[in-house]
Amino acid sequence: MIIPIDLALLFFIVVIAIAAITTKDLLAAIVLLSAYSFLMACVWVEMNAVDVGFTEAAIGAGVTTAFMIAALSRTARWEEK
Amino acid sequence: MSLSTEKRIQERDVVIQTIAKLMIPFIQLFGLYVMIGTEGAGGGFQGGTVLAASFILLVVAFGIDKGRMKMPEGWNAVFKSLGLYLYAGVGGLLCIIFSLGKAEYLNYCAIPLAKIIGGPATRGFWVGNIVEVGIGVTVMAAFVSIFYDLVRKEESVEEGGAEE
Amino acid sequence: MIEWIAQHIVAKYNFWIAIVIMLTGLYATVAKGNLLKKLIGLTIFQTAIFLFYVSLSDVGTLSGLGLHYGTAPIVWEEGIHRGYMYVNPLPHVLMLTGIVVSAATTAVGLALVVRLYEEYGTLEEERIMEKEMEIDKRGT
Amino acid sequence: MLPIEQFPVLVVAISLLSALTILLAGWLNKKSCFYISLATITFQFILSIFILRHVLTVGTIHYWLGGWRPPWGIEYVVDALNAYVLIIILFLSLLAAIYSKRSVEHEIDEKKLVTFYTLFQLLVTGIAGVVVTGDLFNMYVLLEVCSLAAYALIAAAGGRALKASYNYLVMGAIGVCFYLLGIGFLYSVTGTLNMGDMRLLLPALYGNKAVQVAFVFILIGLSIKCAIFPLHTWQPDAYTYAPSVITVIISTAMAKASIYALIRVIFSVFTVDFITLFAPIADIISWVAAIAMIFGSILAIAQFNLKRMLAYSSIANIGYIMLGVGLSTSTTLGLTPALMHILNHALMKGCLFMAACGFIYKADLRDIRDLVGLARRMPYTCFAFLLAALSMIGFPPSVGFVTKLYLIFAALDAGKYIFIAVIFFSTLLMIVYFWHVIEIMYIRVEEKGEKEIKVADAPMSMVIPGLVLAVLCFIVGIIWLIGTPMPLMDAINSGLGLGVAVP
Repeated sequence: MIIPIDLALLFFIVVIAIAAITTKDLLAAIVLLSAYSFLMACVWVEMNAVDVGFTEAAIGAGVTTAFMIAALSRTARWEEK
Repeated sequence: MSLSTEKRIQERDVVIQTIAKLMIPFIQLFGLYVMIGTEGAGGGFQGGTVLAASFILLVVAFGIDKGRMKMPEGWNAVFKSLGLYLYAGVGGLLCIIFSLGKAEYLNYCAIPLAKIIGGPATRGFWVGNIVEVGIGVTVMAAFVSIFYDLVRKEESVEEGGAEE
Repeated sequence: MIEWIAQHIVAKYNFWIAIVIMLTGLYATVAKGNLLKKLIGLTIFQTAIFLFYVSLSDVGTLSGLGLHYGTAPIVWEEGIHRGYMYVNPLPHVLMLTGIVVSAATTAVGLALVVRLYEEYGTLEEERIMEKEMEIDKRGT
Repeated sequence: MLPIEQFPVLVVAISLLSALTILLAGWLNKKSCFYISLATITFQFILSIFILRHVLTVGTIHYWLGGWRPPWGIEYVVDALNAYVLIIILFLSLLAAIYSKRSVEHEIDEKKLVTFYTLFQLLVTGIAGVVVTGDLFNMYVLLEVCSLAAYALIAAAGGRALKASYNYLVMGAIGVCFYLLGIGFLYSVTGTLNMGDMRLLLPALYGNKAVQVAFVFILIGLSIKCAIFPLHTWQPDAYTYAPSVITVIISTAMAKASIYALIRVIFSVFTVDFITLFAPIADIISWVAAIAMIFGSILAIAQFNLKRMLAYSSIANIGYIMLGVGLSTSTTLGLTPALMHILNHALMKGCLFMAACGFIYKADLRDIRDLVGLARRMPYTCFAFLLAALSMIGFPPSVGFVTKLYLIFAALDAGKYIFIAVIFFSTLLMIVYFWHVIEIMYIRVEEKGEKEIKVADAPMSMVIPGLVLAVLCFIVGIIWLIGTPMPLMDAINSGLGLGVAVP
């Protein structure tokens, strides 16, 4: 674990998590969620959890995002209020 | 936006289609490597997901109809079942049967496959890989079928919980 | 006081950040009105728990020169001879299962969201409640 | 290793294989799904009888998956408590499977039939797995397997069920996440996930803040799953709008499996010492249970929808079980009343829900006020409902009476007389709402005149399971009173270190 990289990544993760839940555009929220998952995968690789990292990159950032966008394509893009 | 409007996508995304064509074989090879390339246990989940991701990339790039041509939805059920048979049936129940009820479920040592094929005598090496393939196929089929269900325009069927 | 902060907050910053993310996700799950947003919050919440577990496994020792952390849990002979410390692989394996379970939960949730949209034409919880009330009134 | 010691894993593995066999066989022939599911559950039930016999005569079964010894591998442990709960949930699943034949044909789209039975079998797999496992993380995975199946199955009814299922999903996922977080804390201090191992390692760490926080997290997480009073909000909608057979199975087998998990964690991972000395939670549980008993009954009175009324009644009855859990530390009866009510409530509520869904099947009657004079049209279903309702009220010698009797004994023994008043008051409220239904069904006469009374009961496959449960309500009550199962109860109590009065 390299502490400066770890801190920087975690800082971005917190910012992105907050951005993902505050934005009104659901497509943007999903893309931010994907970025969140990808950065999380980076954190885990950097913490030496290599297998978890690349599973998260495949499932969290890849497949889940694809699912969400597929669902979004059949529903509404904008959040009300 | 919509994935089923294949025509629009085909007109627009030459770059994505070309890159997808280039990438998919390598992604699948990588998935297979993760699944059975290593000697240790584990990797079925991740390999299966990577394989599923390659199919999803195919659908995203070329549209749902092309995806259905490559992997019809009926196959998903078969793949799911066969994968799980490999995992629980061969890997598990055969252990119990081979050892006449002495060995435990999932105790791969009980299957004398390594002797028959003549691989290294490491613990459950060959059987482990077969089981990994089973898990991988199941996970791949489950994810692909969930994706098809989400994309499909007609009424959808709830899937999920097929992972173990 | 400074020592207490150093020991409980700075040295364990991973856990603190995990808890901040966890609460962010939980807030979205409970307070947001949009059904898809709730699922996004749920995913963030679950991933934060996985971060907590992976942080648990990341062992290290405090020596004179600073923190020394373990390497990836791949055991090779030379490494054993040189006395490398490797991180605890068990939480990693648990989290692999956790990630798959979380993806499956999200998938079922998304299927429900799509069906709800087909049924009610909206993703806002309040709108759905209003429409259900209307159906109830017409029914009785 | 004896062949019988393979049974705990077979209960889960064969069910899992069967689920996917259904998927494959349903591709060829849709009718076969039901028969495969029924055969599997029957087989599982037979296995569970053998397991109970083995546990009572020989002793606890320890099963190491893959031959890995406990602190490293996953262990399946079946002791008296597991065997008892396992047999209850598999019996109820068996009856629900028989019940499903006609009701599913009626309610579910034929295209979805194969998926429905696959998920049904996965639900049974998950429930059975939660009960036999001896590993905390494995329990998390299996809880999720059965929950995911349950979400999808509830949604299969369409319409209002979708929103109910979505709410259940969000609440359930949060609950399971809390549970996972709790295990994380426990793992961080002990370094093990095996229940038996943790029980040995924890006593030295009881004073540790992380352990106490973990206990609270796990308690809250599992309370959401069990729908204990303040955390029950998902439950009435889910029970009301789910397809009939799913209401029956989740209100009996799945609810009981969740409560089993709670009891297992409280008394087997943590011990009586912990909850009396370090986290004095017993009184809080008793009081929350008392509020649930009254609150659930009052809300049940206010309902017009029969299934919703029964759902609120379930909240009250979970209160009875939790009252038994809360009193268990301070009485010589130990956990006996709570364990009794796990069986008793499963029998009664299974029967009531089967009858209520029978009314919906035959005449689409959901509202209590529409049931006027139904006893003449559907005599057998109404008779089953009557017996179960009488049993719920506490008519001697039914199972409801036995539970109340033993709870009163326990409260007397513990010296907490206020709970006796609560039990009486809640019984009074139960009489109000069940008598209301019985009066409408049996006594009130239709205004149109009595000329066109035709006996048109639900199909046999739906009536017989209900009648079996209704008759069992009384037979089991007599068996409890004779005291035949008391050795089993004593074995469970002594295994958990209960039944000795703790000052």
